[in-house]
Amino acid sequence: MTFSFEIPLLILLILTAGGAILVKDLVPAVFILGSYSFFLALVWAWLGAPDVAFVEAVVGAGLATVFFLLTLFETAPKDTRLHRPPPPLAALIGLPLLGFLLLYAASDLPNFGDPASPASVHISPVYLENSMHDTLTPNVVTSVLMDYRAFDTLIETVVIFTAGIACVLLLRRNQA
Amino acid sequence: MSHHLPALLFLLPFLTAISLPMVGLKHREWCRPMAIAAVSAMSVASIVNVVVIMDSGEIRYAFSGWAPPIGIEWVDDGLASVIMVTLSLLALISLINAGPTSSSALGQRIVPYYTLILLLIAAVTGIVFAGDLFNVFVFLEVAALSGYALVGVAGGKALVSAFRYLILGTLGASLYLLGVGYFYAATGTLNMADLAQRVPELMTSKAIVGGLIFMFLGLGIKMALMPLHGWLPDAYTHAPDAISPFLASLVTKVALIAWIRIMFWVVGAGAEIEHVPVLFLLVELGALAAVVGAFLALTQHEVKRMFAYGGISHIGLILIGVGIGNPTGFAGGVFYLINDAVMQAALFFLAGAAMYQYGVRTIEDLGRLRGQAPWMTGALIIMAMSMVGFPPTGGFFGKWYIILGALEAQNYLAVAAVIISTVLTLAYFIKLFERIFRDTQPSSGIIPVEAPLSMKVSIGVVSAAIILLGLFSDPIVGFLLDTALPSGL
Amino acid sequence: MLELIEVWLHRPNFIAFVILFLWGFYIMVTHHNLVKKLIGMYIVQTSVIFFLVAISAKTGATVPILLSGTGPVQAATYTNPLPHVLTLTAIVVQIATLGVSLALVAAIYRKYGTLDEDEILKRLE
Amino acid sequence: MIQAHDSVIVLMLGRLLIPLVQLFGLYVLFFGQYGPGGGFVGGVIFGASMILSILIFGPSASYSKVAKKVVHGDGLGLLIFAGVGGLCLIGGGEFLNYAALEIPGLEVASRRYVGIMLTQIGVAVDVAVTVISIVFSLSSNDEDSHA
Repeated sequence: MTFSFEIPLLILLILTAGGAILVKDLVPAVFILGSYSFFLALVWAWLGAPDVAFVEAVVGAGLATVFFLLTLFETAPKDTRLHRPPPPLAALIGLPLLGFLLLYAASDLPNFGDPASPASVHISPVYLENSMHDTLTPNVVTSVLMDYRAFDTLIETVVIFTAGIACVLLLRRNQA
Repeated sequence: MSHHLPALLFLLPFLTAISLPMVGLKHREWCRPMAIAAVSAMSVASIVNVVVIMDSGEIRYAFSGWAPPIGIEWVDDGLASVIMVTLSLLALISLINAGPTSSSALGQRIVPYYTLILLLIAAVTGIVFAGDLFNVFVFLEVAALSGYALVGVAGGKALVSAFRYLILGTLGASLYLLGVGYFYAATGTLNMADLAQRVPELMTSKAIVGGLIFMFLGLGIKMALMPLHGWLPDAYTHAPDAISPFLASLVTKVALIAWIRIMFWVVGAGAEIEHVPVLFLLVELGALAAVVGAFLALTQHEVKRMFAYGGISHIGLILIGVGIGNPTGFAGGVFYLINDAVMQAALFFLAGAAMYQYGVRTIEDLGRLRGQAPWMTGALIIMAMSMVGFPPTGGFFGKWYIILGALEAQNYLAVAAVIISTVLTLAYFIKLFERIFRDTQPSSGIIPVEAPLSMKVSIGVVSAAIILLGLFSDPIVGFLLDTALPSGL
Repeated sequence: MLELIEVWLHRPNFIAFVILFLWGFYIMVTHHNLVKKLIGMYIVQTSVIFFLVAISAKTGATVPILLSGTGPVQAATYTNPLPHVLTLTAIVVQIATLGVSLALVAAIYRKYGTLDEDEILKRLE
Repeated sequence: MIQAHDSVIVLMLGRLLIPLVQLFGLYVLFFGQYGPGGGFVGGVIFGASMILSILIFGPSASYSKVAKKVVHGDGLGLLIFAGVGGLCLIGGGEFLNYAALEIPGLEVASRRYVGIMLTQIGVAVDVAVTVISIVFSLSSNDEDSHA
């Protein structure tokens, strides 16, 4: 497997994430975060997930940026503090531990892109093979999302509904 | 028809919640009656559900009509049905308790307020029944999002607490999702029953071990297990008095139930990581939480914060109970979970009423209750008896079965932890009652406000429930032993 | 140990995930600016989603949109659609959480007039 | 606070772009079964077009009044989704089992196809409404703040 296309994208991804974290001025940081989302969408498209890439491009690069900007317009657009305190001890111990755990757990994962991995052979072929016959829907992601696992999608829609109601409850004191 | 019961239990609060914004546009005053009606119907349905489960065994409900590993499945067995009755009745009482005081403070925002409460209740139903790892995640997020907003509605300090709750809660959800990802990559399925057949033989795989640890960390944050409890005391203390009982009796408990499901129904009680039994680790963590939580409760000055730490200590006790690894301990742990949900609701009802009536916020303020509020003091005595564990309250029998189980398993560390936490609990309640009965400072000139009837009724009901749980502990634990045990215990 | 490192080098996207996750985690927990915390949270959530998407990849497979209307489907020629579904849901959860958290940030700013956590804690006392 | 933009170019471009964006949203929504996209993206794009109209023409323009009215329909999309599920219950199947939808003249696979289509519309409506609602919430500044 060649990584010639992926490696530069991943480097750009980490650079943009770093930019979003390190830039002091919050409005540029949010725009850099938007470009981070965009690169993420590219990586996902490369990994064969066009649906996810599409949603990330619309939601991450678009909607999230709009939400951030609207909040920043109402609040302070700058991180005014110049000196940052030293990191707390718990973070210095906890983060390497967490990183070690991530890598430790990954060493037994099936190889990247392995067509014989459990995830590729156990349940998912059923969706791919039956989607057309069961639902007449060629886009398997849609048929899994809206039919085989439709209940998850209902709750997903409830999550976004909850968020809307929560924003109303928190921010609109005068109108219902 | 009866096999639709789990779906019905979810649909009642859910459909009411999604129609409230539109109904509330024209008729704001309908929100409360509609919410109460929905949750009452849900309570009745949950009682019917237990009867059906007793009669005809567990119900497995496949959403969208797809057989389990393909579709999403809900499992309605003994454990889920008993927990569901407890939680829905508590939700009903909390809803009645939450009434008049919140209406005046919120004004027009009463519509989103009740919508979020109903969504929280619906999400709790989902987590209790879910038989699918990812389904649990989505429901946890619904519960969490409504929880954040409901904590933040008080404004001021509550906003900051809610923000911290959100940061830690999202961290927990991300870690849980990560764990689900590792499980999925290693097994290829998300359904709990299907996983249960594949995971035990994979316990040597580092991916499964790592996934299990991540899921435990994530749910540990959600259930406020001791070193990960940072969000809970602030959130419960600063949340509106009407909301604290909901959070205390519902939110942390369902995370614990999700963990019990994963631990006993997916991984299996006999699982070992590198030859260390997982359950042994659970007991250790539970013992730590039980003792340190009770000790921290002793050092608090605010009433609600003290009760919050009491709840953290109880999460530890429940983990000890289920972690002992024999039927007595497991049933005792689950029974204690039910008791804890009731006790937490009761304590926060009382804290809310004391705040409303006498403006009690700190322990020092409790002196105002002296000689003034016999019914409130009486209820507090009942709750304290149950928290510490005097017969004939439910708390006593819960601890009794946990200790019995621990002795059976010859796990003396667990016995010691339960006893130490009991002594510490006794100590902090003595500290409370000392203020009420022996305080010599003259009561301040605060003129008490008469508490509304709904508050008194709800406190009375939960106090009675604590004693009833004690009196009927035998049949309940018997039922749990008969129907709610995981296989392999 | 060397073998492990070699194994990890064969999955560059996993290494990217670990870096993003830990960096975001660190910012989310320790940064004093509330909006920066949320940027960290956003990066943590997207990195977990990244991990899930990477599970779905199969070497030499195409996107999970069936090409021919009829005839049997070779499952190995399409990537695994289930992680995509999970990630779609997770992205929605992420944006919903972001909305609520930004609402909280806006409400905190209205009350305390700052986004600096230490300042807010000072004003609380 | 959001106000109408005063640049002619922006206004012109807005008039031109917004219908196109809405058309694209509808395309994405209804072709979700054949290509990438679906209810969620369609809803977001449609909601975004309305947000754009509010940002460009201001909240009081006639174009934006629709968006303001729409916000009160919070929960409508979910009612569509759950309603389809409820119809399945009435038809004798499990919740959301589209095969039990009582549509005469359609076999099971086509019923599921219709079910997917209807629920996608539900998702799109809910998402579009909620996105607009969140934007309104985030950009509202109430007078009783700044204690």
